Amino acid sequence: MEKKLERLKRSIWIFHLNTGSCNACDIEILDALTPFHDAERFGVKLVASPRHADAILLTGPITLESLPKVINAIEAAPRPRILIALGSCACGGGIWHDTYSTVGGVNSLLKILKERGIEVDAVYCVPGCPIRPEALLYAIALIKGLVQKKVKPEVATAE
Amino acid sequence: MEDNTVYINAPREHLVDLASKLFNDFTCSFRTCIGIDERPLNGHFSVTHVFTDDRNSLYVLLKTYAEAEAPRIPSITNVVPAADWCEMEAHDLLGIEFVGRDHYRLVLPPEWPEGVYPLRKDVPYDYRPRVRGVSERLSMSTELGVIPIGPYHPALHEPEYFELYVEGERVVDLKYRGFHVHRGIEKLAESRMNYQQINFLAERICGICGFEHSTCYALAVEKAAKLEVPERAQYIRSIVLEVERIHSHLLWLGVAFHFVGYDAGFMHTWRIREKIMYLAELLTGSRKTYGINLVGGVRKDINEEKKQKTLEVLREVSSEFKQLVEVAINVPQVRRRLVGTGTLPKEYAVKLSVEGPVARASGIDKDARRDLPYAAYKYASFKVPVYGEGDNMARALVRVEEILESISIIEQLLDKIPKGPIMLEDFEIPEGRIGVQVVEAPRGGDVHFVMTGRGRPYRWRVRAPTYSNIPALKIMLKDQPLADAPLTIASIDPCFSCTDRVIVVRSDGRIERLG
Amino acid sequence: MKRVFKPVELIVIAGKTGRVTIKYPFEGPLISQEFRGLIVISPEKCIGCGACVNACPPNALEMLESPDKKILRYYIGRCIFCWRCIDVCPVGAIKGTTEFELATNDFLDLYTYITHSRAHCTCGTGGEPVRMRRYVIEKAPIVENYASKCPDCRKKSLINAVSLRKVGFVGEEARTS
Amino acid sequence: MLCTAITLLAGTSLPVFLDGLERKLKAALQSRIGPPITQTLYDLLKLMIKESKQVHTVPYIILYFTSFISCALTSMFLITLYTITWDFMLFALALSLLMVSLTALTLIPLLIPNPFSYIGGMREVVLSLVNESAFVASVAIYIVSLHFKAGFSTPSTPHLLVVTIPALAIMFTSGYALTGRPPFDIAEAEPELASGVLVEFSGALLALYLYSNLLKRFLVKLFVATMLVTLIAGNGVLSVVLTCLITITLWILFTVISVTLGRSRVDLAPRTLAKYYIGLFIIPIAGLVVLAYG
Repeated sequence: MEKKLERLKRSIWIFHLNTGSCNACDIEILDALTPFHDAERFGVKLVASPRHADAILLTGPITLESLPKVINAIEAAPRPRILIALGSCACGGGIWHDTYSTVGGVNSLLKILKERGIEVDAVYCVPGCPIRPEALLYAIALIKGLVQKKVKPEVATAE
Repeated sequence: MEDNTVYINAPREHLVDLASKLFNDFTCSFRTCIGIDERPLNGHFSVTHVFTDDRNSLYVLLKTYAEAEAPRIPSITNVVPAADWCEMEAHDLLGIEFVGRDHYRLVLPPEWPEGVYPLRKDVPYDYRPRVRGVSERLSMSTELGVIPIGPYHPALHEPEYFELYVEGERVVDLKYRGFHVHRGIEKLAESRMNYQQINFLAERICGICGFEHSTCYALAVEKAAKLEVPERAQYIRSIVLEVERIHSHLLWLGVAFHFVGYDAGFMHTWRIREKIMYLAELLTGSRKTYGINLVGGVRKDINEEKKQKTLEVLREVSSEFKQLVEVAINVPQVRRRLVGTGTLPKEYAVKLSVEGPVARASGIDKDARRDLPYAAYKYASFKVPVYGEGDNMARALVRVEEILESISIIEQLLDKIPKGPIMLEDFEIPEGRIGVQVVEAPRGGDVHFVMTGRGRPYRWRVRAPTYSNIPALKIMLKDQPLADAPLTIASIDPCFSCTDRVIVVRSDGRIERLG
Repeated sequence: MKRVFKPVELIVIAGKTGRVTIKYPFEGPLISQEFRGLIVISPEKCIGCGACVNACPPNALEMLESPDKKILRYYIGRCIFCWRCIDVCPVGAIKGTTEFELATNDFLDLYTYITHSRAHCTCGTGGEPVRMRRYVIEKAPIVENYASKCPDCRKKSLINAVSLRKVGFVGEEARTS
Repeated sequence: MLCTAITLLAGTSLPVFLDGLERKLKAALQSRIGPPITQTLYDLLKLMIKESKQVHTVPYIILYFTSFISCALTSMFLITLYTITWDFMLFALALSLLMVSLTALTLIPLLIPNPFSYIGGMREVVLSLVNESAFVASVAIYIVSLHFKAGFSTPSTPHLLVVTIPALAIMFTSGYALTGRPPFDIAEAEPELASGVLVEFSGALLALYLYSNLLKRFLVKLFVATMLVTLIAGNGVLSVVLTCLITITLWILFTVISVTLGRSRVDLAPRTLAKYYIGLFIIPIAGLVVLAYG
């Protein structure tokens, strides 16, 4: 599977799932394809069917309503498949993290996927509210190994 | 009767007559209705119908009380068809029964337990309905007659579900099942947040018209608390609102071109739009104009340098945009697929009291910016484009003209923006006041109703324009070629994340292969 | 006839604009200085008062309590970058940046912790962070002998002080404090 | 033998890179950089290693694919041979093979149990019925117009005006339509179809389908180019090279056209095309009749 992931670096076809986001991230995804940013440089292509997808973009805190569809979509994507959580909603539930109709971010989704025995080969997380198009490009560059990741856990002690 | 709002306490037996008089005789436009659980206050439920008299710029609130146990209120759907959805919403969420109409589940899942009404105050904030992990699937036989669009579908960027019943290539009927994007906003606001935090929540109702929502909320609260917001803040609000309108309409045009397969048009429209996005970031610090609105003012000021930059960008955009539109509109396929498709006749438009460009394209001359002036619009002069055809082309042209109008509005406002503070210093918000505000979002009138409480609103009701535009789709799509369906659905510029604040509806019968 | 050849003008437009693409990440992004990006909390300045925690709409900033520690946790993966915390921070410990390159393949990268040790009350129960106490004292020196106590002890000593003045009786607690 | 190898090699590899070129060109016209010219190759290679979700009709689909590719390659080989020897029989064979292969490709989506794929497939059939017939007819008329006097000869002016030019015009349009570019990419690109005919394919199957489409595009253009070269009917090798060059130019030309247009609607496209064809066919046929018996 590792070797196969290597092959994905050349061309990444993305399938976009709005799991209850406010649209901002979804629009920025489209924006990343337009002339100023042009994600196609990296061989990125937005596909209409999960059957063609290499990477699945999740935007939104994953509402209870969309949960089954999301699971289906991920299951429908052929392996190797990458999961990219876009925006603060998808990463940590964002402002909705504790409302009654969301599962609160991709972490809980991953748990459910594990229960169902659906494997995902890599998971990336792109914070931002909304994400800039560049943030998506940066994530793709990260997948392609063009850049190093910047964030790291920090534990500081004040007295 | 307060400044521009008329409060009428309508007894139950006269409600229908009053509503029909307002709607049919005085031709007020119906905005929404709000069910409130006032038992902690006065031991009653209440339903408030919001009308606006656009010619005299008046808000008319019809308030009717119902007993705490078995609340019943006469339905006005027979005289005001547009009230259908919001009555059902009140029925689902507060258990208010509307006499004289058939009840059906609109927003609650079919398997939601009977007698549990989430927006009642005695229902705990963290009440969770049972999660069903699997969704139903269509059998092969029905698939061929029914074309499911959504929930995850290239024709929609949001999870919504349309069932198009087709004969060959013609659509004969449409079924809409929505409310996937429900995130429990109203309950969240009424139980966790405080007045200032809700601004940031309101923005995130929708990523395109977010600033409209937060402005609408802030204005409603300010109206309820009778706050005098500094002029400069109001100007800045209007300016950002118009910036948002421009980028939203450009976005729509781009997507429309994409749907008719004119990808070059899509790319170039969005190339122009990118400049506006940069502008939005310059003015608000976020590409989606998030995070500068607060109750009592705004957080970011516009200095001279920014002002110059803005004017310069706007000049470029307007010239480039005119040139591009002239080219794009003349592409034969674009013409053939926009002209005469998805027509919405005026009488239906009036009956459903649709909003925004959809209404203006069907010959209804209404625009909250002019009719119910708010923020700083009374200082700007602009014309409201109105077309009679009611087809997709008309809707597109309305938006094109509005972009140019918005540009001129911004230039006017920047020209005469007054000096002064941008934020009200210290103020408190009294309890039990009511504020209702309509803001003209890119998609139409945005209605926020706030009833103030201690530290947070007692009741906060949001009605997004798409909410009243979706029922019109049935008429637009009937007997249209299937190939035009996505374009027509898109032509109301649906914003489902706005519409679905309420409660999850389970939508069945989607094709599992689509994911 | 003119209309028929109008679409071809697209090529003219394209030619006029040329290539607008920015070669990010090899070039700088299309960003203005106004952009609200990642916030940076300086452990040197933070006094652990929790004002930011109260203001934060999505609870990205949280205060984790333990008997002798108060830990301020910042979870980037939930932050909406509204910068309200910067507005409310009394000591200006939070700085805003234009940083947006936060993509990662490990969720643990998104947490930032700032640990504050509590200043214990004489009665032994945990109190507010050491720094916060110092801050309060230098802002309002009068309360010095009260600031070092937990709320209950504060109440008690107050009562005692009052009763002392009233009936001249000095209670146990008053002497011990 | 060498000739065979070269043709097949060029014929199988060229389409991939030409598609890369097309994408680059599109990007340039949309004022962006676009993918590297080898992108299509990368995509296909990646798809080969992807897991492919099976549909139960896969065996038949494979069968159709093999039949298509074999027919296509053979026809390609024959047509090249024809440009060297100018033997009319070869040409006739190549043409018939082309038609067979196109039909095979058109029918594949109908094998897939999915409404989107089905609708897309039906649309494809509707379109290709109109276009294939027009293509064959125009080619036939064109050849006849050249064969009018015994042996190949550049036709006299009346021929050129009345018969050859209209026939060429039809050939171009139908050829363009057969390559499934906007405004005729109805089968897969319409948004409500969720990438219609492709919806169910994944992994290697998808790669196969995409590649077959590229091959088809190349083949059709090759035919049009050959027809043009036939006008000169020069010596073998030269004309082969010439054909290749013309094919590439055609590819670029078609790309530019496709960028400036939108997508037609499924019920409009065949109607418009049919009108156009009938209108144009009357001229050469009438012309032939007149020139024959007048």
